[in-house]
Amino acid sequence: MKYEIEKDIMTDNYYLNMGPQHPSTHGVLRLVLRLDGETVLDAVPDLGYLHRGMEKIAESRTYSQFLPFVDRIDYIAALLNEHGYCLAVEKLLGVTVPARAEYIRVIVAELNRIASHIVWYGPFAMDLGAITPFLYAFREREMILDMLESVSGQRLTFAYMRIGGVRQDLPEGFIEKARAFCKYLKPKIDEYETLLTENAIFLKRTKGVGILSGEAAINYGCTGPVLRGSGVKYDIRKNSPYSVYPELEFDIPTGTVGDTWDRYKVRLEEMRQSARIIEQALEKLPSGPIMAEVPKIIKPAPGEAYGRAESSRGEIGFFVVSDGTQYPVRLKIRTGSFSNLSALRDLVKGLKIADVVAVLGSIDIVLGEVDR
Amino acid sequence: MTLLFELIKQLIIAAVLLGFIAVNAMFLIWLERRLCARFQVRIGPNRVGFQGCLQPIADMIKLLQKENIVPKDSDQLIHLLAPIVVFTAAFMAYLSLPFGPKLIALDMDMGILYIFAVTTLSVIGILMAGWGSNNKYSLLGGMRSVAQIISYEIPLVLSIFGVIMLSNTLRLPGIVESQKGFFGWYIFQQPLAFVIYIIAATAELNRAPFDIPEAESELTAGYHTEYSGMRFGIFFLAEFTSMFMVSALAVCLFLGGWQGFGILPAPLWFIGKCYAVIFLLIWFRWTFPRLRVDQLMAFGWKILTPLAFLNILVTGLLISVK
Amino acid sequence: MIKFTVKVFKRVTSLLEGMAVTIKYFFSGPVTMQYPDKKWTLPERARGVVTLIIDKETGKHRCIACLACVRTCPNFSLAVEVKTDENKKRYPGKFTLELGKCMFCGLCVDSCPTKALMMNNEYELAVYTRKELTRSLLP
Amino acid sequence: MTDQDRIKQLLERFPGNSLTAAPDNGVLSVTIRPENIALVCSFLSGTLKYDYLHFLTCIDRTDKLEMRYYLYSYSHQGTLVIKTDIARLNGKISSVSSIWKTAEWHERETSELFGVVFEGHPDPRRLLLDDDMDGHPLLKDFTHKVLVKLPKA
Repeated sequence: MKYEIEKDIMTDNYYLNMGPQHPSTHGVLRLVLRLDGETVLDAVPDLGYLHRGMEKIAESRTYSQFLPFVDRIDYIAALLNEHGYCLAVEKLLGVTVPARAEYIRVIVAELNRIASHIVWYGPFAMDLGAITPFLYAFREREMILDMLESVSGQRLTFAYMRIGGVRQDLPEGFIEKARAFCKYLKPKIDEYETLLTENAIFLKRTKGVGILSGEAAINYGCTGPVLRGSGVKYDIRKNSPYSVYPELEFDIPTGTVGDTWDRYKVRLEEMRQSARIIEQALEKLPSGPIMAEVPKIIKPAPGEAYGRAESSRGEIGFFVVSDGTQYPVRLKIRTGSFSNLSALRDLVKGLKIADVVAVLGSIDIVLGEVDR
Repeated sequence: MTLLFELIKQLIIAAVLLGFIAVNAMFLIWLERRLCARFQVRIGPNRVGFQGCLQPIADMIKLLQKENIVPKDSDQLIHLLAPIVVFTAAFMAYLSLPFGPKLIALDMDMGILYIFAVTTLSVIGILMAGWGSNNKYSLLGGMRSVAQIISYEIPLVLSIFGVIMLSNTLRLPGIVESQKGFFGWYIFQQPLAFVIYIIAATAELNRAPFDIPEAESELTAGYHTEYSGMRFGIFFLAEFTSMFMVSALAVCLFLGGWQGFGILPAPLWFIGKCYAVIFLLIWFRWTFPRLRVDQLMAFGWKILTPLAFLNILVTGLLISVK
Repeated sequence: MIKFTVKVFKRVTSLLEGMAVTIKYFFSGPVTMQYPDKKWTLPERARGVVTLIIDKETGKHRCIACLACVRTCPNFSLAVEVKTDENKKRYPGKFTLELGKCMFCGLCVDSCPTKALMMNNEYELAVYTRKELTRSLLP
Repeated sequence: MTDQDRIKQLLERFPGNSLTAAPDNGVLSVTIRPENIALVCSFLSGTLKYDYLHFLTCIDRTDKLEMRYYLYSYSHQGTLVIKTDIARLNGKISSVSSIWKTAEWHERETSELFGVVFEGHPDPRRLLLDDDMDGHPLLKDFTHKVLVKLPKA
């Protein structure tokens, strides 16, 4: 929507500070909006409020000591970060993880993906004014967190995966609970859909709002549901597969126009696919060791490796450079939210303030990932 | 002597009315929080008193002893007066509400006109609050609410015309008496008018899908962002007072006022129906997302107002044919 | 014209469907729990505060002050003061854990050669002063 | 169009010893001199269709800074790494944000963490750190009064 400013009456633009403390910036993001009335002329993000210097910390921690920190990069999808980090270090070490550990990793990672999408769905509905779906969604998330707590011992920052495998085997009774949960979840997601997807007000608020074309998404380096929402059929689990994903079939939902509604629909569809993956993985779970032979103090040969996994917010990649000692020389963390957020500035030009909230919610950023 | 007596009588009526409103608003606050909790599969306040019934009083005491923070270089006077204007507007409308056959504070022969005239005063209060708080978010909230209430006043009033044409009186008790028996209620003769009225009324209250003036997720709290302590309490009270008033009006016009089926006394029937309508308003609020400002205007002007005119036309034709 | 009315009809029914879902949950009971009255039973692996395993009968712990846990802690929140008793055996004089720094990651428990550490199910850790955050693990 | 053809095209396009390309385990790594980074990148993103820049970052090797550009192509699923070395103190390299928009933020972050100057960057403000923070934290010799030397375990 091209926006022209009529010049007859002398109106003045003003700056609004959608500051670090704002109910719908999903964390400490500061957006400086230049507004003409309600219409946004420019939105400049100001980052760094949650910059903890993860990459500097990594340089003074051994490879296994850095694992709990990896959970705190994207604290909503912690297991997906761990999966990416373990892949990178195992690629550097040349370690092959036993099959059972790989399947356990996929099961807990996909459970965490559903929980992460739920934490996106609840606040996204609340940003648009519908407060009740948040409570329904978090009822399901509690069940997932209880299951993951029985496996790893924690509810958010799990520190469950180790380089070369996982810390402990699945507790008994977990497999039945997980299978029952997947069956329980499917009708619940349909209910989420009846609440919002066809809702007249929701359609008006999201259809055609914040359109991101395929090329622009690639150019901005957007990955994950934001990229798939714009119609690009790319998922790391399918296009450059890792772990045991080739043995599991699931399809990749993509949007058509690339507006807020498409990104919403893609994520809901992904929750169903994750449930499907978990069910298959539970069937094919082999027995065997859960940890590869990894020396106590990990000293990889000098070299560098880039391992990446498909997190719920896009590609989370770890670029590890080692010089033979037990401390990495450099650990670059490439996160999905960082690049997805860079597209926001072009998306919201000409929209209303209420749309900025809707588009920001549909991009689903976590500030821990953006600022690292 | 009779002037003095008259004065005392009016004072007593006013005191009773204010007492009823305060108690009713307190109960409504508790009711809304409990029903909202039921909708959201949670428990809601149940600590203070039996099942949390003393919670509103606890809230009021908390608000009373809280400091009234006034932003630095804001307009102190306007900031102080805003909640008072909003509350008096909501409170004055109760004068001509018929709680029972004889139970009416002031039986004016154009009761409805008076109510609509008075309720629009709250817009000025909200605008004062928006401007007085010297905060961009409140100003935005204030501006939005002015636009919204003005553009929804028209369908609200137009939707009443059908009922007035049928009952050909502006006196509220008169309208109530003209609805004979259960099928005499105007909701059956004027279903479209009822729907338009309910939608426009929710917009008037800044509630449910139309709560853009105090949109929590965009404007933090809209026009009452900078209010704390008892000033915020008065805003809160005013919101629930006007909520009851709007549903009382709906009951009088469409649901046969105090006419019930005998066993219960008339006022209880009236208040019972009001709570049914209030349940509907609460149900709206906890289900629907929020409309955007421009969509809200478009909906109000392009859809509701033409529908209201259509309704008047059809009612006119039907009356002339009969 | 028909397409328009169908669209409007679909729009209105979508609103009503949404309301149907909420009223359905209105009549189903609450899912939440009164926290202080009823407490959640944690699964057996839950990682609470790091503590030394004290053997019931002998009341002794198995720690040999080898500092493996102090070395492996990512946040350096464990501190042990090593003492040697009469027959040259090392034992911890002071063993403090700084809860303010601890990340509850469990690396120390894994790295302990004599399995002397464990994480209990305690999760109510709020304290009033920063001093109370440093806990001594020894009885 | 396998990696070999792409290397051949690259070598034809950039004769002389300024460019060496070698595939190591599935990733085509290209080492070039920092001056012609912009030329090579526009060639790569144009004709060779590497349209997605994973990330670009810097490694502090105490005597020089090594730059890494990880590229990927959606059309032929090939990955490619560009390696260049630049001087350790205020090394200069031209910006590639005109080719890939995502580079804008990555370059701003690398410039404030490593002190690399990206010429031609549209908006070279700070991204993550405070404005009054001096020094570049990710350099090995960065010291700050708050930082305490950790006991090497």
